[in-house]
Amino acid sequence: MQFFIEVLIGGLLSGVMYALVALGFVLIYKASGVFNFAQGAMVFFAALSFVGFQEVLPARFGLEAGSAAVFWLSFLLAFATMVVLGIATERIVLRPLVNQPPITLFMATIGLTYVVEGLAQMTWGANVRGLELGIMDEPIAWLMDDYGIGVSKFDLFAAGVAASLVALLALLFQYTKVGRALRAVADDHQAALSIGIPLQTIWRVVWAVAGFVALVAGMIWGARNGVQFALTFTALKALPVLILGGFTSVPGAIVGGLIIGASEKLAEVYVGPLVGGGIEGWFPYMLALAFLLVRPEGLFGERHIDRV
Amino acid sequence: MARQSGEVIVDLRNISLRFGGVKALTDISFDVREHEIRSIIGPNGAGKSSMLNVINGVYHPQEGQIHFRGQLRRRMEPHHAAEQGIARTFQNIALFKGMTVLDNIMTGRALKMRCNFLQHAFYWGAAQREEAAHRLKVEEIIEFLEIQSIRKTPVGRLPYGLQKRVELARALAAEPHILLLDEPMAGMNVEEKQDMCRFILDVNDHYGTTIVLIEHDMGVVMDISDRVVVLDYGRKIGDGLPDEVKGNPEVIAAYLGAAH
Amino acid sequence: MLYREAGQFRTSYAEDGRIFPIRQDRIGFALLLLVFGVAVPLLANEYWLKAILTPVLIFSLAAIGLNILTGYAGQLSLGSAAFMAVGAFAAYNFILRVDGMPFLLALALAGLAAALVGVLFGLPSLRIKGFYLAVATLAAQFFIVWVLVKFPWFSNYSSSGVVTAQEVVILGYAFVSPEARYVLTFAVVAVLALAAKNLVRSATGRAWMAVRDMDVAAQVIGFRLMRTKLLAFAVSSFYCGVAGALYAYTYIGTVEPEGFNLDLSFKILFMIIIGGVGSIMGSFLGAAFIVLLPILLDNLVPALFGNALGAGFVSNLQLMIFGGLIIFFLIVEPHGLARLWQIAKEKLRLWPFPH
Amino acid sequence: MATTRAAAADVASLDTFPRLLIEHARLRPQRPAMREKEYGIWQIYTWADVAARVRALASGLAELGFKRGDRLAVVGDNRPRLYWSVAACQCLGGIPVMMYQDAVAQEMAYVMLDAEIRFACVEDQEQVDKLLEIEDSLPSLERIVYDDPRGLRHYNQPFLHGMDEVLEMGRIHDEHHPDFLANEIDKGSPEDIAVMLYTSGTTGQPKGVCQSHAAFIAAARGGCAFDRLGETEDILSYLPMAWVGDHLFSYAQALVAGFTINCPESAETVMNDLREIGPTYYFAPPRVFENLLTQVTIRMEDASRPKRALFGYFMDVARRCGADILDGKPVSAADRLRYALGNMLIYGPLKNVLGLSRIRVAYTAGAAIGPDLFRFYRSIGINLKQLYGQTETCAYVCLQPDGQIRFDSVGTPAPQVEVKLANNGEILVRGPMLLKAYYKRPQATAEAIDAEGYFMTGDAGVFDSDGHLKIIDRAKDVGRLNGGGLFAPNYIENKLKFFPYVKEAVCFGNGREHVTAFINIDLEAVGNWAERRGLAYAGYTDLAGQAAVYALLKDCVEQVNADLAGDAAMGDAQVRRFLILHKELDADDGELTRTRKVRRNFIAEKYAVLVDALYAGKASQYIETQVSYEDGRSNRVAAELRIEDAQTFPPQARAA
Repeated sequence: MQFFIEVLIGGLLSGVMYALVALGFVLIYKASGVFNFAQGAMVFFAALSFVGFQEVLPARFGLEAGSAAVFWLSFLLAFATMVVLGIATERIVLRPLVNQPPITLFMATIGLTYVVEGLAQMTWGANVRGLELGIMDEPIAWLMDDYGIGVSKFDLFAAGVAASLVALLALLFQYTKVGRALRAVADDHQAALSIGIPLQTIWRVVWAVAGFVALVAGMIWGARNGVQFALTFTALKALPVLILGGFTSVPGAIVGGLIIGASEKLAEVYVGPLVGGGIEGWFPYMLALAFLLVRPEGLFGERHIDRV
Repeated sequence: MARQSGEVIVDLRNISLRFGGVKALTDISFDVREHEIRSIIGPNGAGKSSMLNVINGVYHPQEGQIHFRGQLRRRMEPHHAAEQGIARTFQNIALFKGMTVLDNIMTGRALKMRCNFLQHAFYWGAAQREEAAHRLKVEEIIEFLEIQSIRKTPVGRLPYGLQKRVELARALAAEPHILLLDEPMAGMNVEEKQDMCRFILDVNDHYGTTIVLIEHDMGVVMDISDRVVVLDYGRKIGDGLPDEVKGNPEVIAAYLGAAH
Repeated sequence: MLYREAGQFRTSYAEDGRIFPIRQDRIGFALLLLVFGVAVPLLANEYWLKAILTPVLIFSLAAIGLNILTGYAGQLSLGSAAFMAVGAFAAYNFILRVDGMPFLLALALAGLAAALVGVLFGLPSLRIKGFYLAVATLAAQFFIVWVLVKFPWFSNYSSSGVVTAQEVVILGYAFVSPEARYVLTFAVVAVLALAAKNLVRSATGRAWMAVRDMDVAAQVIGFRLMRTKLLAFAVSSFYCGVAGALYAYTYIGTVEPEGFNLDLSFKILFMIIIGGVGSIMGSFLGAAFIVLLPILLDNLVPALFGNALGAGFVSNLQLMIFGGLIIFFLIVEPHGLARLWQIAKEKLRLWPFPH
Repeated sequence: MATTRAAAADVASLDTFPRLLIEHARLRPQRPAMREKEYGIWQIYTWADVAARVRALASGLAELGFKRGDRLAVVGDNRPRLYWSVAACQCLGGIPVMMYQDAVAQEMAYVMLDAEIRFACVEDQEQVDKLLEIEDSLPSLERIVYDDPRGLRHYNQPFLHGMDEVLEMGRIHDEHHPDFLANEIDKGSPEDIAVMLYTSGTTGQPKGVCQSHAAFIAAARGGCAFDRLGETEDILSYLPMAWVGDHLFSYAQALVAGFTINCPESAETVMNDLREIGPTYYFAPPRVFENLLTQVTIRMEDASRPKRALFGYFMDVARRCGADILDGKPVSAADRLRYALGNMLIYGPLKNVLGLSRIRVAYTAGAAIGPDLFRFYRSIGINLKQLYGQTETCAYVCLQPDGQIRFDSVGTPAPQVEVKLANNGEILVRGPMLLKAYYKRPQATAEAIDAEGYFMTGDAGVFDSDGHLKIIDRAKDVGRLNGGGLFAPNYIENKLKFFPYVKEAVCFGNGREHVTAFINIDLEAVGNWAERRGLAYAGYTDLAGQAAVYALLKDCVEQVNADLAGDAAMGDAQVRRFLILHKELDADDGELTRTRKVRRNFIAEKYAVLVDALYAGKASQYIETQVSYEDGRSNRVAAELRIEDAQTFPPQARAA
């Protein structure tokens, strides 16, 4: 039982990180109807930029390596890079494709994935780098001691960051002008346009925010697994979460992430050995698929009626 | 040239349809007789299109019965309706945009084609003969609707009025017993409307097709319909010959009195 | 300019429904077949046959498969490579485990096996559409590769999961030389491409396109969505499966499941986007483009910039160019090279008039 | 070889159209006699098919009571089944009466009454409706047979028959009386009247021209031999069946030579169908060639600059040597090379796009063709020639022989035709192709044919030194100015009409001091010209009244004047004053004939105020006119028309 809880908690915590990536998808999807396959590449690019600046700043400008100044400056620079990338994407890819079928936009983001990946590695090199956030990936002592349940500090920290980010975004959506405009756009593009909401501005904002989310996700994932090309696969992890939670729902992304995270770990531990292990790669997809067959609109999605 | 109306072929009894909590149709009953032109009129949102969708199985009413040629019809899918000889056109043109006029109309023959995909892959013998035989049928319709000059044009390039005509052609290609037309003249100029009217009458006359028609242009409706049913807010408020409906005070209040 | 169509009138529907209704096109196509079927194997060197022409043909076949599903039936799939894997390993096992299994039969059975798996993974398409479905096909991609890796039976318990394709023998003739393998590939691809063209110009193809363009209207006309979509999945997977088997047998010889990864699926997707979604000819153009581009870059970049930039630079540049081209084509010409070719042809037919 | 010659000899001895048809069915049963674009493809009827169907149709008509000598009205577009009905009628010794399908009911009533029609074969509901409208006034009309049953299901008049029904009746009749039709055909004589064609005539009511089998066969044989037409020719039949040209080219010559006639799908698809068929033998009035050239010009204007330059360069080459190469005249090797290159890059593709690549012989007639227009087609290698003929002569008087092409003549007298000029310049012709008589008009017949058997064409002409006939005008229109100078209005009008901006022109001057003209601008050409100059205009009337347009047209008129000044006979007849009409001349308003010739006297009467204003020296004149549209609606158009003076040039001294 302890073991089960340990696995469950571990799964839920990693689920939070899936949710974090999924959040980036949801943001962009809600605002522009684009399923941004490049989100994974953006995570990679953001993390790589962050560690890249961390290396460059001391080497070129003589700042003290590892200092808080370097950390925050790198963070800001990486964020700025993501904003530029987001705006460029909006201008170069999305605007010319406006009013195209969603599937076309989706394929365009696959193209974007390649561009971003190539750009990232061309700029920063393809070496695997470590990323240090100063939090150890070790069990929390009292939990371990008192209850015998191993929960990683780092995971908890990551969950905390993700939770605050979600809360921040929720506030942003609810109480700012941009947030209200964003929700209006998500409801009905035409109507939003007709009451004078500048779609393109909204899109830029959203892409910038998605860049920020990618940066945070990239830092956390990078700190855990190293900053490397494999980070792009985080996007693939997040896709089943989206199917489960629905593309348009922030709570859906979170709940979906938790479900996927927990069930994936549980399946790996309890089912994996029966079939030779390594099932994380596809289990979330199968779960999501099975779920879709029952509820095609996802957990929190709205049922769609064809008007003819 | 009075048309001969025959037996009742579609009998709708106490139909109610809801989407979630929204009532689209409430307790509607009317019938359609063989060979007649039956119009459904009513203001926007009266449930006219929903009515057609119920008849050809796109929507499934929660209450009520549909009798088709005297037989009670269970829940059925659109393709079952097609198999029973019900074809339709749509309010917003639903042509296959990536295909030519000819191919669009050929799809209307789908139910009558028997060859399987393996035969198609070889495109030999039976498959080729079948294709040619159905092409001939389609060409007859093309001539009937006078669209010879555009047969190889992708439908997306056609003006609106012609697209409507192609959609009618596609529906006709199925040789339907019942043709449901959802605002076939919407958005047309006077000349195009006249043409379309003539085609509808010709279809009714030449093929003996029963026609259920939704149309906003009252002049057209009164001219070509045998009987008219009037809906308002999902309820039936009138039913009868065009002249009777015209004189019905409730109808006048709900619809004809409005600026039309 | 080269067309002389006046006087080429059709007196039967068979003539009117030909793949190439214009005589000049028929002549041109016959020449093309002659060049690639006869002249090339006689004249081309080994490098070209082995490293360029054979893979182009094989990828064309896979692209045709994906095009049937995505371009004609409108169901986006990101798992083509997995179906190739099914084909490759099915062929391997049929030949391995059935004595005297003729190669061509094994090829067909490999296709059928892939078709079966394709239908299975096509089932969700009945409930879900668009990129929900695309994501579902990712499940196929990951699951199939995982199965092939995890169950060593498929690779005949080879230690690394790598299998080596058996020698190809048809009617006692062993296809060993690059020329022979190329000719075999060419023949198989030509026949299957013709069959695909026949399918898409017949009632089957119209059903697919109807479902693609407007599924509600298709249903009202009487098409059964389930049958139509699943048939598309089956036929598409069949083509991918045969392509996978050819990939193993006439191209690289040794394959492992992980070779059929998501990257390869994307590559095939790129082929149809660049070549032309909904075009058989586009599948060939796209495959040729995607195979040739890296080779061109490999040769061009060092020539232009010297070797200083290194291999990593070239491969990253290649990524960016691929991605950029995809975006470019989606924006500028969503119907790809095939449409460009068609426009050029229309211009030629109307020459000297501009339109 | 021997058999073909024998066969040819056989055909030559066949002297009626039904016998010709049967011979073709025997000789070349599987060759296509007719094609019709129907249901999206070209349906083929072989000679055997046609013979069988004509046989059935004839038997069916006989069953319905059609008798030797009866007249059968044939009304409709060029459809194979209407051509069959002509042949079927001839088999029975009846007389087909060809009628214009776009005539209104009243016009039809006149012909139907005049020809005492008993039977009518019509195309479709439209024609049936017209006949039913006038049925009460046609006591002789007994049966109507229609081809296309569409919309006619509920017409229950007992005298209406579908052609399918008649064909079926015929087949049954044929089974019971297998020798009937052969006997009927045997009874036929070459001197029987084969067809009646109504001349629209510039004045008076139309007259029925009775042509015998012998006449039309002679004309057709002459033409086929002249141009060596064989069974492999393809012709597109798109001009009205009631017009003598179509009857000669599509019916008589096809039956003589055994070639294929091709019927287009519908009026809108003619150009496309032309392109598909790619005829080898083609006839079109100058108007059609003119429209084609206008299209070419307009479409090329949208082309990119290098392409336009290329086009311009090779059109220059063609202008320089194209016609000479076609005529087999000596041309330098360099030019030949350039022309060959041009043929590959421009002329060949151009002809292909227009559907003219396979043309061996093309004719134009009916009106004068502009030299530039004529030269254009010949220069790109289309063997376009002119001919001269009339309904009364089976459209067969003069033909231009290959290699001897003049831009301003209509060629030499055709085989078996004698041509001479009367003192007043009127062209007189004699030969086997002359009409037998005007139907029921012995007086008119006697007036038209003189004692020596010459038919008076009513046209004035001159022979040039090589024996080529040059048409000046209608003989009766040729008048004199008060000063004594020759005034041939048509001649001047044609010169004006050769400018693309001028659609129609009407000149006045007989018995006057000088010549004046009405001009109709070509809305498309002038409209384009105006657009290029950024001139705004609202419709024809507005455009016609603009000063810039007047200046443009004045320039045209003055060029014609300069041209006329150089002509010995016509130097005095230069246009002094002109105006641009506020409306387009229209057949529906009676201003043009159905073949679109101007009815000068009618116009002079209708617009008398304008003529008076021209001669009174006024600077402008107010006019208000009724315009009627195709659908029967009408409208009034009013305008204040400017009148412009044009410069004239001193005529060259008349040659002694």
